[in-house]
Amino acid sequence: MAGVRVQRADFDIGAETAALTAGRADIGAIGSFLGTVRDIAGGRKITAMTLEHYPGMTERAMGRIAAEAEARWPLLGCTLIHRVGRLLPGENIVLVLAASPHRHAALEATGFLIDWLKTAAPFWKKETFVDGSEDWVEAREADGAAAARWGALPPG
Amino acid sequence: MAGVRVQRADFDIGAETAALTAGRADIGAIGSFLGTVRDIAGGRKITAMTLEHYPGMTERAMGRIAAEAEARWPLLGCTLIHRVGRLLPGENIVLVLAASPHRHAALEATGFLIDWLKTAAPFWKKETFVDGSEDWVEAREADGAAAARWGALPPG
Amino acid sequence: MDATPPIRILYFAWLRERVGVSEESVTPPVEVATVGALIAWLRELSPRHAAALVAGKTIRCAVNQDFAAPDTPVAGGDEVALFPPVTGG
Amino acid sequence: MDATPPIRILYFAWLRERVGVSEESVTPPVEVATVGALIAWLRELSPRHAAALVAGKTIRCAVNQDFAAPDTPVAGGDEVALFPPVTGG
Repeated sequence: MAGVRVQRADFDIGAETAALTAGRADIGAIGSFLGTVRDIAGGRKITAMTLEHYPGMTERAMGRIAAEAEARWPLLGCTLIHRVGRLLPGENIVLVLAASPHRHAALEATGFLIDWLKTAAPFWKKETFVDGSEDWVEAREADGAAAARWGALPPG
Repeated sequence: MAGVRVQRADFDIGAETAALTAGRADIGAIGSFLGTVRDIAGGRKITAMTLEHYPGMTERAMGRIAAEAEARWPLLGCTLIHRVGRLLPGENIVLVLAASPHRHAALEATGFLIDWLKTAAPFWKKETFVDGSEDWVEAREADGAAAARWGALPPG
Repeated sequence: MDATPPIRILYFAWLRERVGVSEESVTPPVEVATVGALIAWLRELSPRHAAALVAGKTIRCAVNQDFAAPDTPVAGGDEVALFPPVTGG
Repeated sequence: MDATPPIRILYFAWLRERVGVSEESVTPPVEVATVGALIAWLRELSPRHAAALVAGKTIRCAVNQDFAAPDTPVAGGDEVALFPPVTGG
């Protein structure tokens, strides 16, 4: 039921929403989260963000996160798309969609999916600064705490 | 900063997201909620949903709700669109978008905006059933409680 | 003595259907100075008003496009809207 | 005696950059039977490995594409990935 993709290409929230809801009149509520590249990181201007992932494990981890959301909330479908490769400020990085008959289920599942995507899927970000220097982004304590709010994922 | 609209015409989440984020690289996170017409209400099949509103007051109320969200969270913009008139099952009813540098601000503001839109903006829904009978939707206790979670809106 | 301007009354949803009009202008006596008193006065206008403004059904009100309570003051020139609890979103 | 298949090691992000390869196959002695022991053994392979697997830096691990802990068993034929804490989303 969940659509999970890792891709270099951009995606379109309108097309993905249409694909998730096409021909259905039982949904009622679609929550979504769209993450984009900010041009500032730690107070420094960045010129690019490069995303690396662990092919194979990433799709498995995303599938598990989606399956867990579908077990916790009455979802009628969800979509997780994460881009990899070199992205410019303003470009799309990640899209989460969660469809449900009920709005709180849709919105809570959306929050769950993005919090866990940040902490349980093997992606790594590197930032390129205006002077050409590069730095790997450090994991944020707050992201772990945000995911932990939802309790543990079951072992995979 | 907020875009607030009441309209008969459909809207497109992709176009609205693009309009909200156009030319910006400071956003990072866009939360959204899309409400659509379900074909079932209280266990009965519906063939249409008709939305009435109070022109003038509706736009004021939506503007106040958006302004309150912008006061509570560090938003870089939000969009509230609510359709009126006769809608068919599967059609879009309402769209909320909230843009922020931070994902929890974007998602919490999205939840706040839709909860308050349901309880503090003068819209009324009438359902048409397969036998041609019609009924006004009754306000749900749960919707009032959901909005009350966020505390009171300041007097307008 | 100057004429008091009328109060403009708007009805929405099933209130509009029961009263049979979406809008009317009324000039109640000056003692009718609150939302609660106005609703009680409107109820006596016609059987349709009585049926629409039946006690026991929750009716919400806005005065000049702000949500109002039974003790909210009303006066000539105001726009008063009567409607069921809202169900948008 | 049959040959033990090698362990396939994958490195990601700054670990990959420091080690200088994204992937290698190794055959440690049979006593190296956990993730923790494997990391300690890899650290001795070369100065680049030592620099990448420096103590004090948080390193995460997956065995056969599941997140693993220092006491997770590893054996020949496994796919073991070493990487910094993830930063996607």
